[in-house]
Amino acid sequence: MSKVATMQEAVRDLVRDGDTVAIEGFTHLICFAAGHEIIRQRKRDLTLARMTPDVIYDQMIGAGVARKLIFSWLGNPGVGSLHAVRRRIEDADPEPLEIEEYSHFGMVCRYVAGASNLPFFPIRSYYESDIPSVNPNIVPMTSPYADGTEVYVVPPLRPDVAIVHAQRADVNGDAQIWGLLGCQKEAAFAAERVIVVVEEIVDEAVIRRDPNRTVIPGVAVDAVVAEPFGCHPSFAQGYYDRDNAFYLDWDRIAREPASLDAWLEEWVYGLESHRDYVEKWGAAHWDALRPAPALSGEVDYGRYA
Amino acid sequence: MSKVATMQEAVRDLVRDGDTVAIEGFTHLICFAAGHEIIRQRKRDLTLARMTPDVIYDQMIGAGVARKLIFSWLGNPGVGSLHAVRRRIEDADPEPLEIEEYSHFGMVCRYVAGASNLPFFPIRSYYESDIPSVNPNIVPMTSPYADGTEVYVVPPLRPDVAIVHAQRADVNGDAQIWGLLGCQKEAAFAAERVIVVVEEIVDEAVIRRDPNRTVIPGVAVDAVVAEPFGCHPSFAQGYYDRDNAFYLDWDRIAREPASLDAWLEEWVYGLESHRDYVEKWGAAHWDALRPAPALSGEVDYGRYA
Amino acid sequence: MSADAATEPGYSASEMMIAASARGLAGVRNCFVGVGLPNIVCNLAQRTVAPGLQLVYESGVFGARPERLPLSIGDPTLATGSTAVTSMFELFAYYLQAGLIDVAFLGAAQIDRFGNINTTVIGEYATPKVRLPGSGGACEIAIHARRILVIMRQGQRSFVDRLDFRTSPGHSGDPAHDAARGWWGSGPTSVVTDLGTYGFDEATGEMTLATTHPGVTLERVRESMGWEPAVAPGLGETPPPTTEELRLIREELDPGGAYTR
Amino acid sequence: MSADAATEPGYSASEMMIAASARGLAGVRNCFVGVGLPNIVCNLAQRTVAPGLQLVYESGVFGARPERLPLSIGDPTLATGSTAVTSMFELFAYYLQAGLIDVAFLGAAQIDRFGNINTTVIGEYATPKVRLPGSGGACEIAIHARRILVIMRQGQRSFVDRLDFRTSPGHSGDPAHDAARGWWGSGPTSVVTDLGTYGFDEATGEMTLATTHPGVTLERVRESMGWEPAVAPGLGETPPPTTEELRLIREELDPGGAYTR
Repeated sequence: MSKVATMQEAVRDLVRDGDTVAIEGFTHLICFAAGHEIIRQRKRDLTLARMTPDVIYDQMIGAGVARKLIFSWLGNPGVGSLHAVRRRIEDADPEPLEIEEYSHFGMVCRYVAGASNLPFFPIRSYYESDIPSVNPNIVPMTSPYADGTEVYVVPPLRPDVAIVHAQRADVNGDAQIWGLLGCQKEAAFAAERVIVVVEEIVDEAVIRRDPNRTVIPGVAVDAVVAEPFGCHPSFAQGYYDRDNAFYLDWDRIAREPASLDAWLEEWVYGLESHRDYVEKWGAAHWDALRPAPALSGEVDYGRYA
Repeated sequence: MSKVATMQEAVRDLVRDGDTVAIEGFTHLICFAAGHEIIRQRKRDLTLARMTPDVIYDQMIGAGVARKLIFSWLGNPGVGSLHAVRRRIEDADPEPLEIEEYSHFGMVCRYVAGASNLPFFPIRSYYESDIPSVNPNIVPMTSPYADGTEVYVVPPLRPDVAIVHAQRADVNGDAQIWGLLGCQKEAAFAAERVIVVVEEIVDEAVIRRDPNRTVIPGVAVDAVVAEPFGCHPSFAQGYYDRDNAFYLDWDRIAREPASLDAWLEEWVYGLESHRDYVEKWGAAHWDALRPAPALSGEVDYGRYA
Repeated sequence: MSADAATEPGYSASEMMIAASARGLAGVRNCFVGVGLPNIVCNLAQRTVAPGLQLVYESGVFGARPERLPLSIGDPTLATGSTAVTSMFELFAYYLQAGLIDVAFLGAAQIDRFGNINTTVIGEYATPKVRLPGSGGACEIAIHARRILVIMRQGQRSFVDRLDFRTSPGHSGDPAHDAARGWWGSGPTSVVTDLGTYGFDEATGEMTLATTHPGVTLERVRESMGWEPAVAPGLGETPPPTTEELRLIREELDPGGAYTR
Repeated sequence: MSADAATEPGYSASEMMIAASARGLAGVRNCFVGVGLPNIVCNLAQRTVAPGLQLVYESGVFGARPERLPLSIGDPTLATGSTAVTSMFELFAYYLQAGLIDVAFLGAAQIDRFGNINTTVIGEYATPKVRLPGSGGACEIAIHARRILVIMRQGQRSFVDRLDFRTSPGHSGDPAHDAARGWWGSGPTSVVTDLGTYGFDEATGEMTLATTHPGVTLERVRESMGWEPAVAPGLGETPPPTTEELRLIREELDPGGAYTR
C-alpha cells in the first residue's frame, strides 16, 4: 500500500523530540528539505548522527534542535569549518553540545552492525590513535583464532529515524539510487523508522525493470516524500549539481549568530515548505544547476516465461 | 593494461595443484567452463569451496581433482543429490573426501571477512544447532558491551583462486553483473588470485557509462576470459536460460561411476575447449535457451564538466 | 509409503498439503520461499488469502513475480521484474538477521516433537548412512524468521523420537528458555503433512495434532510417527481443497503436475 | 606567515608543493585522493609521471575521470564516467582495509617528527581551543594504505614537538615495533611542504629533510618547525616546477587559481 506523505506529515509523525536522527548521504543526496522541516517544526533534544555533519547539521544545530552529535568528520567540505557547531563545542555558545566521535569506517561499521542486528562490529583501525581514549565505545578485541589478531570493535548504531534521499522510488518506498551511495542503505536498514525522500515518485514498473538498482526496499520504509530539489545545496546525480557557491556563502553566513538567525528566518521559518524554498531561489537558479545528460545505457534481464 | 587470456592460459597460470579454489555463483553464473578446464588440465588435491557445490563440483570431484570440500548446501538444486560427492563421503568411493561445513550465512560471512581482511566475523546463527559440534572453526563469542549478547564467529575464507563469471567486463577486468549476485564480489575480493570469465568483453566506455553496475573492479582481477555460454547448464541473466533438463539428466548420469566417466570422456576430456562444447551442443540448443528481451531502462548520471 | 495416504477421489495428498499451508499465510506481508511445495504454496496464497504477499528468496530476490514455476530458488524468472535483487550477504544480514522476514518455510528429513530439524545426515556425522544437503540457510532462517512453517510428508523415518543431527533449532521443551533466547524464530509454529496439521503447545512447546485431513484416522497418524503425539482437545478435520484452490494449482501453478500429482 | 615563503618569481609556493608531490607518484597504480592540493597533485601526476594512475575517493569512487576540478571529494563529476561506484562500507573494507590502495595523501593540522598526525583538536580534547574536523577516513588510511604522502605548509604551529591529539598513527620511533605492527601503513614515507621535502629515516623512523625548495635556506626551515630537524647528508635542492607542470596546473587543473595562487 502507498506510503506517500508530505514532508510536513512525515516529520510530524515520525520524528520525535529526543530521537536519534540520521540524515545520511555523503556529500551526495543530503536531504536539506527534511532538515529544514525539522527546524520549522522546532523539534528539540535530538541526537544527530551523520558521518559528515555538513552544512545541514550546522543549520539544525544553529537552530537549536540538537543536544548531541555523533560524527566522523566535522566540516564544510572543500570550504572549512561549521561555525555554529564549533561555537557550541568550543564556547558552549549558546549551550554545550555533547559529541561522540569515530572515524569514517567506524561510523559505517556502526550502521552495518545496526542494519545486521549485530551487537558489535570488528574493524582494523584505531591502532595507536588517541580516538579510543576519548570514546569508550571503541574497545579492543582479540581474534579467538590462532592468529590472535588485535582489532577494535564498535557498537551498532540504531537511529530512531533515518532520513535518506533517493533519485526515485515507487509509492511503496522501493528506492533507487545511482552515483555516490555513501552509507544510506546501511543507515536505513539500521533505523527504527525510515523516511525516503525522492526527486520523483515513479511507477512500480520502472523499479521492477531494474531490480539490481534498488538500494532500499519498501519493506524497510515508513514514508515516501516527493521533494524535487530537496537536497539543495547538496546534489542529486543526474538531476542537479552541488551548489558550491552556497557552501562558500554559508561560511560567511554562519560566522555570526545574527547572520545565521537571519538566514534561518528568511529561508526556513519564513517559508511554508520546500516548495516555497524552490520558488524563492527561482527557475534561473535551478536551470543553472542542471547538468547535460550522461545516460547509463540499458542491460537486458531477459523474460523467462 | 589488458588482462585478457584464454581459459587454458588462465587455468594453467593461476590454478595450482593443492590450491583452495572457489568457483562461486548462486545458481546463476556458475562457471562450468572453468571447472571443465580444471578437469581437462587434471589439477589435483584441490580444496573446493562453494556455498552450493552444485553439478559443477559433482563433475570436478567425480573427476578426482579435489581432496576437500568446503560448503553450506550439498545438492542438485530442485533435483536431488550429488551422487559423485555422496559416494566419496558415504563410501570413500573411490577415496575419502574431507568436508568442512557451514550454513549459507556462515559461508557468506567467511568470504566477507576474507574480503575485508578481518580475522573473524560475527554471526547470529548456530544457536542450539549441532553444526558447531562438527566444525571447530565456528566458535562462540560474547559481546563486550553491556548487552553481553552471545554470537558465533567464523574465520575468514581466503581462496588461492576465485573464479567468477560475469555478463561483461572490459579488458582491465572491470566486471558488471545483473540478476542474482550471490557472493561473487565477496569471493573475488577475498581471493589471492581472481579469474573473471564473461559472456562478452566490452569497451571500457560501456562500463564507465554505468559505474554503479560494476561488481568487481579490475584492481582485484588477474585474468579476463571471454567464454560465451561458459555457465551452461547454469545461466547468465538476459543471455541464456538455466538448462534444467541437463540438471535432471545429471541425476541419472552421476548415479553410476561408469556413466559419469563416460560423460566426462565425451564432454570434457574429449574436447579441446569450451568452444567445442558449445559447438557440440549445437545452435538449436542455444537458440532454445535464449530468453525474450526485458530491458532495464536507462538512468542519467549527468555530465558535470 | 504414505505418499498418497490422504488421497480422496478428486485431489492428491500434495494438493491437500498445499491448500492447507496456503491458508496459513492469510494476511502475511512477506515470506521466505523454498523450492518445490513451498513455492506453490506461496504462489497459491498470493492468489487467494494473501494478495499483498511479497516472495523472498535466499538467492537474494525480494518481491519476486515469477512468470513461470521455478525449478530452483535461483531461477532467472525470479530476478526479472522483482522489486530488489541484493547480495546474499545483505539478504541474510539486513533482511533475515535483522528481523524483516515475517514467515519462512522449512522442510526436513527428520523432525522431532519439539520441531527441531535435521537436514544434514542419517546415521553418524562422520560415517553417514545418507549424506543430506545440510543447512543451507535453514539454521539462520529457523532462528530469525518470525514464523516458521514446516511442510513435509510424515512417517516413522521422518517424524522421529530422536534426531540423528540437529541442523536447525526448534522449541527446547522449556518455554521459559525459549522466551529468553532473544531470537524471533524459536521453533516452528505449525507443521503440515500429508496426514494432518499440527500446532505447538504454548506450555510445553510440543507438536500437537490440530486437524487430520479428510479420510485420515488418528490411528493412521499414530502409526506414521516415532512418538505418541499430543492431540488437541476437539481434534478437527482439515477442510479439503476448494474447487478454486485446485483450479489454481492445476491450471496456473503446476500444470505439469511435477509437484502435485 | 609562511604562506609564500618559497615563492620565487614565476611560481607560487603551492605550485612548488604540487609539482614536487606529483613527481612522488611516478608509476603508481592507484591513489586515495583528498580534496584541495592532493586532488591537483594526482591530476597532475596522471598527466605527467603516472598516466595509468587510478584515482580513488573515500566517497566510494574508483577510477574517477573528473571533467572538472572537484571542490569536494563527493563532487558529482567524480561518479560520472568512473570505473566503479561502491558503498562506503565496501570501499573501506574491501579496498582500503584489504590492502588494495597503493598510495594515499594525508593533510594535518599538526605533525610530529615521527609523522604522527593531529586533525582533531588544538588544546584539550574536552575544552578545545580549536575544534578541527577529526579523523574522517584518515586514521584507517594511515593504517592501511601502502604508502602515505603528506602535503602541508609548515610552521611552528603545524610542525610540533608534541601533538595535542594523535588522530592518525605515524612511525613509533622504534622500527622493530613498526615492522611488528602487521599493518601496511605504519607511517608516512614523505612530507612535502612549502619549504622543502622530507623522507623518514629507516633506522629511527624520524622525519628527515631531503631537499629545500629553491630560495629556501636551512635556517628558514629550522625556524619553521618545533624541533631540530634531522637533515639528509648531501641535502639537495628541489627541482623547480617545469614550464609544462606550470602550464598544466594553470591552464587545466586550477585555472581559477583557487588552490595555487
